[in-house]
Formats: sequence, structure tokens, C-alpha cells
Amino acid sequence: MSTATAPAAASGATTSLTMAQALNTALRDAMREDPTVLVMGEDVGTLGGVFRITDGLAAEFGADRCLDTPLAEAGILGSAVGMAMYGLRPVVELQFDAFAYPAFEQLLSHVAKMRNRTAGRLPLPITIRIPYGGGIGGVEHHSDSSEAYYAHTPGLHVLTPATVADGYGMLRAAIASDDPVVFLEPKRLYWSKDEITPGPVEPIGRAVVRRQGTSATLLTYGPSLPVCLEAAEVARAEGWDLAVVDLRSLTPFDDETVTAAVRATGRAVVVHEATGFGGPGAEIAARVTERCFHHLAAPVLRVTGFDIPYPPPMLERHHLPGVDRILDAVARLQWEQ
Amino acid sequence: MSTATAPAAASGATTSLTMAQALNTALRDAMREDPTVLVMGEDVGTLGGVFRITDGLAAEFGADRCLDTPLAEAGILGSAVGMAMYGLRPVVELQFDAFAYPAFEQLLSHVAKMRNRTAGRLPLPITIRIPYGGGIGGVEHHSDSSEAYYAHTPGLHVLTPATVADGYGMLRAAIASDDPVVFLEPKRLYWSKDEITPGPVEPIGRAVVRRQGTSATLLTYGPSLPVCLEAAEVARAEGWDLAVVDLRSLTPFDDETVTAAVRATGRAVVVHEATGFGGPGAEIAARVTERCFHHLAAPVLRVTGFDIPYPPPMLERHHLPGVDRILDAVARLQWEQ
Amino acid sequence: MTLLDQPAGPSASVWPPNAHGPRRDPAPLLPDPEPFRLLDTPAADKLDPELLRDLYRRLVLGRRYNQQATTLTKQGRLAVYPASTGQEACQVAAALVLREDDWLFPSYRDTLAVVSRGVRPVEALTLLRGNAHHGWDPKAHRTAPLSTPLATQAPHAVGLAHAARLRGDDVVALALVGDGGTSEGDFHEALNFAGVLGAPVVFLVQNNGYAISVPLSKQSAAPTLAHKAVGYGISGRLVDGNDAAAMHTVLTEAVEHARSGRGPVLVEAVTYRLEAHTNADDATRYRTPDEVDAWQERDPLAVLERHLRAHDLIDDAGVAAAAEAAEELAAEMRAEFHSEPELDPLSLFTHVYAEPTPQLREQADLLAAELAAEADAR
Amino acid sequence: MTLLDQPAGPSASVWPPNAHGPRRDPAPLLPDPEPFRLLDTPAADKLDPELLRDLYRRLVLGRRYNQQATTLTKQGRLAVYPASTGQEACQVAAALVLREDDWLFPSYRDTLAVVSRGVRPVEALTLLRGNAHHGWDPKAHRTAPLSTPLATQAPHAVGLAHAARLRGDDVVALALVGDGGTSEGDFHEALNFAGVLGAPVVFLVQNNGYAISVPLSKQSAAPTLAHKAVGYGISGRLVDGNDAAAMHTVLTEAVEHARSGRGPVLVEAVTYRLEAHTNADDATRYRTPDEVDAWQERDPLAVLERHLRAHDLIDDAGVAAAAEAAEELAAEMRAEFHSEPELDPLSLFTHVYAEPTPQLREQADLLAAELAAEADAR
Ligand SMILES: Cc1ncc(C[n+]2csc(CCOP(=O)(O)OP(=O)(O)O)c2C)c(N)n1
Ligand SMILES: Cc1ncc(C[n+]2csc(CCOP(=O)(O)OP(=O)(O)O)c2C)c(N)n1
Ligand SMILES: [Mg+2]
Ligand SMILES: [Mg+2]
Repeated sequence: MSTATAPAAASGATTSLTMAQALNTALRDAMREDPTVLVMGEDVGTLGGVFRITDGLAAEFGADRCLDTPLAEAGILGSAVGMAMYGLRPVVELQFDAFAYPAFEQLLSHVAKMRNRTAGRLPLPITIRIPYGGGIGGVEHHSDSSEAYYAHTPGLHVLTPATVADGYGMLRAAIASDDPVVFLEPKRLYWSKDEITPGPVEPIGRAVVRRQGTSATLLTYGPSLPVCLEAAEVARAEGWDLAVVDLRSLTPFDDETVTAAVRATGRAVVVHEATGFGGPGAEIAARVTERCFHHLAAPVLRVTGFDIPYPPPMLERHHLPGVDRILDAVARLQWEQ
Repeated sequence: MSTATAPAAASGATTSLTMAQALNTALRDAMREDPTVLVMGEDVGTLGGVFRITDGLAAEFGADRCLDTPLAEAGILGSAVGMAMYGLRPVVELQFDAFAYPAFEQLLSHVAKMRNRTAGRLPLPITIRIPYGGGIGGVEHHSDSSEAYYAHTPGLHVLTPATVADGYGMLRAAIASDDPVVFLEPKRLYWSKDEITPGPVEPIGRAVVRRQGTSATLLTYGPSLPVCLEAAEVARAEGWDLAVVDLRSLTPFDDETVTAAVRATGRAVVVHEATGFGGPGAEIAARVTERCFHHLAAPVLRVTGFDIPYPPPMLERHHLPGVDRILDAVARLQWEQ
Repeated sequence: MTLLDQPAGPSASVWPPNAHGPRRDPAPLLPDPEPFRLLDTPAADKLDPELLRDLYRRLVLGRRYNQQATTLTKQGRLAVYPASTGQEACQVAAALVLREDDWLFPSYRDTLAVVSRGVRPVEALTLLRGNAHHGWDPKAHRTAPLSTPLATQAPHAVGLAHAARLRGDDVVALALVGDGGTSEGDFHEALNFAGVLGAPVVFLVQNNGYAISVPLSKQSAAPTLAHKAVGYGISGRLVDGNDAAAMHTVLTEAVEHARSGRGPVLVEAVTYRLEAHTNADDATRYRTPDEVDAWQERDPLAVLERHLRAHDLIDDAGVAAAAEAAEELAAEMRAEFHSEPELDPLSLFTHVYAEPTPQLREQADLLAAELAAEADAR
Repeated sequence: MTLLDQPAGPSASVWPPNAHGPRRDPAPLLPDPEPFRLLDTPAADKLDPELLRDLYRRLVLGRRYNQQATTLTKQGRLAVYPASTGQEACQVAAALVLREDDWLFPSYRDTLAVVSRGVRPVEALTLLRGNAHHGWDPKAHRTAPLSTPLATQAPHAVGLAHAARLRGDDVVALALVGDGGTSEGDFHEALNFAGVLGAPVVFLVQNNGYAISVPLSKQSAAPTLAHKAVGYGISGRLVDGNDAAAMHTVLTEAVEHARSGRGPVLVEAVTYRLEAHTNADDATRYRTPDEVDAWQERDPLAVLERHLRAHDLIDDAGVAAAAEAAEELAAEMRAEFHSEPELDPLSLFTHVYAEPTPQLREQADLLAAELAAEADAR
């Protein structure tokens, strides 16, 4: 695995980075600016993380601020809670999606609730970074899309970047947030590359229209954004002009942007990798329908992972929403009315 | 707390029981019929469980078949996995909804996946009983409605009874299932009473229309069923004839019954206690809309718990879906079109 | 062995140089075979009489607190109360040995320890009253909220203690866990983190013999719970939890050990829950009156009073004064719980996030409209 | 001390009758201070030469297996391979000491132990090949699937062992865990359940010094990992994991201990991962060549071969025969992995439940239609 240490990126200067490098830069910049920011997790120190997102941080900031922890996810998140209570801003790395599950009790019963339980007296500014999703040929337990669990848990912000620029900007915003953020990093976009210009930290919670369109609107996020953009390209040949919305934040949800984008076309498809049943697409379809019912020419459809455990590497392409499956759904949007 | 040991109920005979007694009877009957069935959990033995659902089982079947475990939920569920691998049918009690969270890794990464991982060679016939929901004045962490987490997890059946008869029948069906079942017991219905006639074990997965109606359809389950039935009574005075569907099973989902019930009225409201955002209601609304779009006069609305941590006892009534809030939603179903 | 005798360096090894070592000598980590006691032993003569009298007054107060809280449940003023009756020596000592800037991490049964830290009873009992999830200002009192999910507060204590050290403060965190709580994974992970980080944290396990109905024999097969310490490379101590002087001594040493950078300590206090698990529990289902009677004999309050009287360290006036102070506390509690708490339904939506999400604003509006309609209807 | 010396009954106590006891003597539970070794010690003279030769042949096979699997990753025939090179003595002994009806609970690195139980390499490596999640029939081989979520297999082993005893079978379960895995809550809960239930289970911790990049010193401060046993009231043993004879002896005793109803055992084998974590890992980031070199000297295969040669227990022909058997295994592996596995996309929907739900039937139909359309387009 190659290094993720980025060319030193001065704020305001444009640099070409991978998503991994952008995340690494965000961590470094945040640690430079704020001495209370610290990184912790399994293998984040000497190794720089299995995806190298924390590469070079231990060297620059020392082992105390880039802490290799014992192998125990509840212990990691639980001790981050205590650190945050004492005024630090821990950025926790949980190594893979499925290895966040041991930390669920800490997450659901403490991290998500502490501000509320204490009427605002113990806010927990913790960022929980989790590489998630499939498409990289990982063996079982290495490709789960678990965002629905987080999004259903009040008290958590749930963010997921899909572009290199957002990798930087949204991680900075997450670390700056005074509330806990589950920051889901699409594994298969780690090596995507782009020019970015790190700017001031934006507030979290806004969706972005990545592509304007008039026929129908694709609503998506994270690893499925590039697939949707590709589908929109292909669709052009078939006569459809598809808008593509990148949600970026599942909690809070940007009803304003989404509602406007769907009303503009009257047709929508939600696309994500996570299991469909009870997945984020269900919420999105339901709330879009509540808000846009009389603008809709067809029900909001969903293209998602199947309702099965994530498949083995050699079969994953059949599970993941691909261009064809998205276009099939678009075709089912009752055009002949 | 009073005893839940039921008057000995001969199969086929009609008896008056509380939900708690019906569940207790179901466990006893299953243990009598099948020597591989065993009950395990915190305080299930000598005490008979904090809700007395396992009352008398240790006395009748011995401490080995009604096992008081150490206080460790992952250990409980994890050892149940091993027992099931060796041919037993463990019925696990997790004491309260929020105390199931420590067992999530075992549940999500093993229980839900074992049959699939091993291509059918290691099915896990485990029943996981969890008292859930609010309305009994429980302090924090004692009133969560966590069904959305389970329903989103492929490989689990998710059942929740709302009547005394279903308390008996569905628990028998869960124990008879060769797949893992998360069996959610609505705490506040434990003391509800009814006459029941234990009969043969029915297959799981069917919803039931509890009340026929012509104006609109309420879709609900578990603790919210009595509230919906009451709302339907009250609605009559306001001129609405509401149908009420008791889903009983979130996974598998009975699309057939639900779709027919919604098409018949053209209007629907989903009602549950769980947090609305990403809750079961989202899935239900989305799939009903996919299937009934052109039969709908209004979007499917949701009346759910708010997107907040479960509130303290003295405030819970403001959080829980009540009759008025349901009727307000019915009123918003665009009647004046 | 006292806590001040610390493990020596690594032992010699035939091993190649590697990442496995250094190995430590386990001997200094192991607890004494029998619980440490002071009262009714010759060593008690050296104890500071004023400390003993102070402990006595606090135990009397604590007992009265437990009684009054239990009474409040009967009057419907508390939703539920898990009494620490019989465990007052543990509760009081845990609070007393901490400096003001140290942190306490209580479990749901430990409201007396919280009150002993200076929190008003009505705030300490907020969770159990049911009007809010939590009462006091955790930062002002350096006392975390009561933790209901068992043992989950233990890693918090480790993290806080470690953070304090990183920030240059010589602060100690003390986490309270029950015997049942030691079975949870979080207990293990916390002790392991503490050992590895060398964090200034003390874990006090109140082994009261039961986790609701489950006796210790079904909870653990360890020689003692204090023996768990060795598996984390930390010091274990076993102490008579009904001997207030022993509790105070051992915890003082443990806190000093942690504060001085010599690492965490696990203290097991052997004690007994004289009341049922909570007012909703029926303890006769799982234990005999004989067992309870035998432990009444070792009631920490009675043990200390006997000692004080036998050594002429207190007179009837002193006893009466302690009782009077306790009555004052009880009266204060009755007064504070007399009125219904003020409730604002719309507070449901504040403090979920720093800023309410648009979704929460909509929901708050819905509730506000309902409340207005209700008010109109009245 | 051997495992056969068991803790005596409860020690006398000044305590009232209660649920806390009986307390046990910790001494018999504590491991020896230094790892148990046999090879290159006088005790080795008493070892059965045939056993040693058998172990040798198996180690040679195991080494070749590790090499061939690593080669398969380079050829893209395996998605990933975590080699157990350097740990073959642990792997082989773990399989060898079990009866056919005993159960093995391997972790993701333990495919060699699985192969040593008689599973064909292509089935043992299915997960890592990527065509399915799992290969062999777990019930036929009494071997659970490889567990990737660390330590989660430990409670499974306890439950299975306990169930077997309930059903009257004298079956033992052996769970393999890494040094890193001991930090997980599930490890703790499993050992605690095992201690309380007295379940016939053996936990073998292969302490290879690292959890990916994290050295043991950042993982645990315990004197040794075997010392964790005392906290669960079970027996701890420390053994040289690169000494195949010692491994075989200690595990045999441990299994016998468990089988005969004397309770669970925790064995720590001190060993070393000679290769990187997996083929995707770069071990030079976190350890020095010197350290690896030093451990090469203690390569379990070299240690045993030296011993056999020094005692004239094997000749060149014996060595050659072992090598030849190993080449046969390697050839078999190459042949089995030569062809692409057959894949049925629709198998995604089988075995999610005993009966597919209506939802899954719909989804299977969708995929079937897509596949048909794809085929048509071709
Ligand atoms: C994670 C978790 N599981 C279960 C419970 C339910 N519960 C509340 S108190 C209790 C027993 C606690 O026993 P112990 O730790 O010995 O403390 P004690 O009650 O004796 O003070 C149980 C099982 C809980 N609160 N948290
Ligand atoms: C619960 C969980 N957390 C994290 C991981 C990621 N992970 C895979 S292997 C590994 C290190 C394991 O170390 P150890 O237990 O010592 O076993 P070894 O690799 O040395 O055989 C980690 C952190 C995992 N598989 N499961
Ligand atoms: Mg207790
Ligand atoms: Mg290791």
C-alpha cells in the first residue's frame, strides 16, 4: 500500500490529491491548528493506518497525539468519550465498517446521547472515521455499508464524502463540530484523484447538485456518486437528462436541496450500496414522497444492495448498484403516462 | 412484580392470560415438547426474569435448561451461537432493549450471517427475546425501540406480537424457526389480558388486518396496535372508518396483506414508537408507495417517535404516538381533493 | 504488601529481542488472600480519631439518605431507587478520598457517592425521579452522569484520566463498578487500556454478592475479583467494604498510587446489598433471611459505631449530633421532592445537537402546535 | 506444576455465609514464570521419537503450505493471505491434539490448523480466494468457519463445549486467538463464561508479538497473557510456541484437563510471525530486520530439525521424504487453484434464510432478468 502523506498543502493553494491524501491533509491541518485534536485507533500510529490515512501524523505530532490503541473498539470509543469530557477532540479510526459493531453500545448509549442526557453540559466533539462499503474485493466483514444504523440514531451526525475536495472539507467540518460525527469514508474512493483548493471550513448538512438535469433526479452519496454520474452520462444517449444530487450528510438531512431537485424533474431514484430494506433509501424515498407527492409522476424508486449479507469478492459486482441497474430503474419511472 | 406462571394451559383449551403469562406458557410448552430448547440470560433462572417471563422454568426444567448467565450480553449471544452449532435451540433473553447493544457484533457479524456464510451448513435456530419500547416510565436506556437496526440486518427474522394470542403463537413459531429470530416484546403490553386458545404453530411472516375500514389504513405493530385501535374508535365519531393492520413481522414483510389493505382505502398512515428518521415507517411508506402509487390519494404519512433520545419518564407521553397525533395525521391525508 | 511496592523491571529471558516483553513479575500485582481490615484489629489504634468520627457522621448521613430515598419511592416521588444500604462505607470513602479536581464515574447505584461529593440529593436523584435524564453539572462537580449500561463508564474514566495527564494535570479518575459489571467486555477493555496507558485511574468494584438475583458464584470463578488486576498488569487490592477505615485507607493509597504515576489500581470491596436490588425487586426470591441477618451483623455503620464506642471515641452526644444532621438531610430531601418538578415538553428537542437540525425544528413545531391546541381545548 | 494439580476447596474466611464464595487459591492457576520448553532440554530425551518425526513432517508440510499460499496471492489466485509462517508449531499442534469429535474454532490466520485437521487446502482457503465466504463442511470436520471479527469465536467455543457436555458428550472445543484478540471484550466474556460454567474448552493464544503493526507492549501490560487466566478462575499455561514438542505436550495436557471435567485452560504460546501481517502489509514500517533475523534463529522448523539431527532421530532420507510430501501438497494446491472457481450469481439469495423471503425472491428475479439480458446482449 502506498503512502497517503500528501504534498504539504497550504490553505488556499490548489493541489492534486487522492481522497486518502485529502483526508490525511485534513487531519494534519486540524492537528496543527488545534492542539486538542488527537487521533486514535488500531494501527494509526507507526503504521499510519491500514489505508494510510494517518500516515506521518505520529512522526509529526508524537505518539500521544496519534495513539496506537489496544485492539478493542468499545475501549477505543469509550476512552474517547472520557477524553472529550476532559476537553480533547478525539478523532477515532475504526478499521473497517464491521469492526465498528463492537463499539455500538458506547456509540448508541453514550456518544449519541451524552449532550442530551446532560442538557448540553457534556457535549462530545468526537469524530468517528469508518472506512465503509464494498467494491474493493474485501473478504467478509470488510465491505459493510452500515450507515442506516447511524442515521437512525438521534444525536449523531452522519457524513460521507464522495469527492476529494469533500474528503478534505467535510473531515475538517466534522472535527470542528461540537457534536459527534460518524464520518464514513468510501473505501473504493480512497484512490480517486482530483485537484482541490482547501478553503475555510463549511458548516455540515448541505447536499450538492453534482449535475443538473431535467428528466429525473438521482439521489445518492458516497461510493455511489461516481456510478450515478456515469449512469447520467450513459443515459444521455438514451435521451434522458438526469440530475444527480450528492447528499453528503444523512444527518442532518438537506430537505431543501433534495425537495427542490426532485420537484424540478418529477421523478427520482435513490441509489446506495447498503441493503435496501430499512436502508437510507427508504427514508429518502418516504420523505421525498411526503414533500413532493403532487409533483411526482412515478413513485420514488430505489436501487440498492440486495437484502443479503455482503457477498464474497468474486460476486460483489452483482450486488452493487451499477450503471445498468440504475438505468433500468430510470426506465421504470412510468415515462409513457 | 407478580408472577407470570400461567395456569397450566392444555393445547386447544381456552384460558385467560396476560401477555407475560402467554409468553411464559409458550416457553414452557416449547421446552416440554423439545428437549433441545433451552432458555438463557441474566436473571432468567432463580428470579424468573425481571419481567417474570421465565418464571418457574428453572424449577421445572432445572438450572441447565434455564441458565442464569454472567452479566455480559455478547457472551450470552456468542455462547448461544456455539450451543446452536451443537444442535440446541437457545432462547436468549436480553434484559432490556438498550442492553442488547453490547451483543450487536455477535448479532450482525455471526448470528445473522452464519447460515449464509456456510451455505446452509450452520443454521442458527436462536430466538432472541428483547423487551422493548416505552410507556412504562422506565429511566433512560430502558425504553428504546431498536427494531429498525434488526430489520435492516439481512439474515434475521424480526417479530413483535401485539396480542396475547400472538404472544403465545408467535413465540412458539420463533422457537420453531430454523433461523434466528429477534423477538421483540412490547413491555407495556406485558400486563394486557385476553382469552386465548393455544393452537398449532403458524408460519411466521403474515400481517393481520385487525380492523376493517374504508377511509384510510393504519399500518402498525407491537405497542402501537392498541393505540391505533383506539384511534380508529375515536375516528368513527369524526366520520372516518379506519382499517388497522398489525404487521407482526417486519422481516419477512407481508407485502401482500399490506398492499391490499392500502389499495382498498387509498390512504395510509404508519404508526410506531421508534425514532422516525430511518425507522421502520420509512421502509413501509417507501414500499407501499412503490406498490400502490396510483391508488394513493395522499402520500403515506408517518406518526412515530421524534428524532431524539428516548425522553425521561415524565415527558415520555409527549414523545409517544398517541390517539390525537394519529388523528391529526389522518386529517392531513388530503381529504378535500 | 502496600501499593508502594512496585513491580521491578523485566525479568531475564532466553528470548530473542522482540516486541513481546518486558515481562513483569506478577507477585506485586496480586491482592492479599484475605480482605484488608482495620477496625477490630490492632492496627486500628493508629487511626486518626477525627477521621473515624467524620466517617461515622457520613455513614449515618448516608444511611438516612438511603432510607429517605426509599420512602420517596413509596410516595411516588421517585420512579425507582436502587439503595446502597449496607454499602455506605464504600460510597462515602469513594467520594472522600478524591480531590476536588479528581473525577468520579458512578454507576446507577452510586447516588450516595455523588451526594457525598457535594451534589444536592435532588440533583443526584434526577434520573431516578424521572423528570430529566440527569441532574447536576458534571464539570462543576467533576462527577460523570450515573451510568446505567453496566461498566460502560469504566473506559470513560480511563480516557478522562489519560487526557488529564496529557494536559499536564495530576487528576485521578475513580470508576465505580458492581460485581456483575466486571463480566462485561467494557470492564475488560477499560482495565486493559488503563494498564497499557498507565492511566491514573482507580477502579472500585463493590462486590455486594449479587447482580440483581445472580450470585457471585454464577458471575465469576476467579479467586477474588481483585485477582483480575494481574491480567492487566495493574495492582489489585482486596478490602473489607464494610470497614469504613479500611476502605478509606486502601482507596487513599490507590488514589495516591495512581496520582503519582505508578499506574492504575483495581480495588475489590467485599460488601453486601442489605436491601433488594431496587424497590421493584423481590429479594426473597433469591436469598435467605439468614444470609441477610448475618450481614446485618457486619453493617458498616454498626461496625464503626461499635469500634468508636469501644474505644471511647464517641459519646451519646456525638451520636445524637450525627443523627440530627441526618434528619436535616432527610428533611431537605422531603422538602425538595415535595413539589412536582417543572417540565417543559419542548425541552425534548433542545440539546440533541448543539443546533437543532431542520428535522428537529419541524418536530418541535408540531409538538408546540399540539400543546397549544391542548391548552385551547382546556 | 502440571495441569493435573487442581485448586483445593475454599479457604477459610471470617465472612458471614453469603453468595460471594467460595474463594479459591490462585496459586495453581498461575502460569510458570518462563515458557515451558522441551526441545534442547534434558526432558526432551523422554519424548517419543515417532511423535517428533510426525511433528517434523507436519511442520515441513505446514511451511510449504504457507509458501504456496503466499505464491498464490502473487498469482492473483487468492485475494489475500495471512501467513502463519513461524507459527507452524502452534497450528499443527492445535489440530493434532484434538480428537475427531472435538471442535476447532480458528481465527482468520489459522488455515494451516484447519488443513492439519484434514480439510483440503482449496476449501480451507475459500474465504481468502474470494469465491465464497467459506469452504468446508463445519460439522463434518468439527471445525468452525474462520473468524475474521477478532475473538468473536471464543464465546462460540464456550457455548459449543458447554452444549456438548449438556448432551453427555465428552467433547472439547479449542479456540485460537491472537495476542491482539485478547484485548477484545469477547475474549473476556468467553473466558469468564468458561470459568463459571467449567466448560471443556481450551483457549490457545498465539502471541506472535504483533497485532498488525501494534506490538504486544502496546496491547497489554500483563506479566504474560497467560496470567489473564487467574482472573477467570481457570488454569494458565505459558509455552514456547516455537517448540513443537512443548506445544504438543502442553496442549495435550490442556485438552485432557478440559475433557476430564477439570475446567477450561488458557494457553499462551510465545511465537513470532515471520512474514508480514498479510501479503498487503509492509512489515518494515513497524519492525526491524534484526528482530526478524533473531526469530529466524528460533524458527520452529529449524529448532525441531536441529533437535532431530542432534539426537540422530532423522536422516537425510527422512528429511527428503518430508520435503517430498510437502511438494505433493504444493502441487495439489497449484492444481486446485489453477482453474477459476465456478460461480453462480443467483447463489447470493440462497441460504440467507432457510426459505427465501418474498422480498428475496423478487430480488433474485431481478438479478436473473439482468443476467438473461446480459447473456442475450452477448
Ligand atoms: C449492559 C447492561 N446489561 C444489563 C443491565 C440490567 N441490569 C441493571 S442492574 C443489573 C445488575 C448489576 O449488578 P452489579 O454490577 O453487581 O451491581 P449492583 O446492582 O449489585 O450494584 C442488571 C443486570 C444493565 N443495566 N446494563
Ligand atoms: C473486531 C475486529 N477489529 C479489527 C479487526 C482488523 N484486524 C484484522 S487482523 C488484526 C490484528 C490481529 O492481531 P492478533 O490478534 O495478534 O492476530 P495475528 O494477526 O497476530 O494473528 C486487526 C486489527 C478485526 N478483524 N476484527
Ligand atoms: Mg452486585
Ligand atoms: Mg498477533
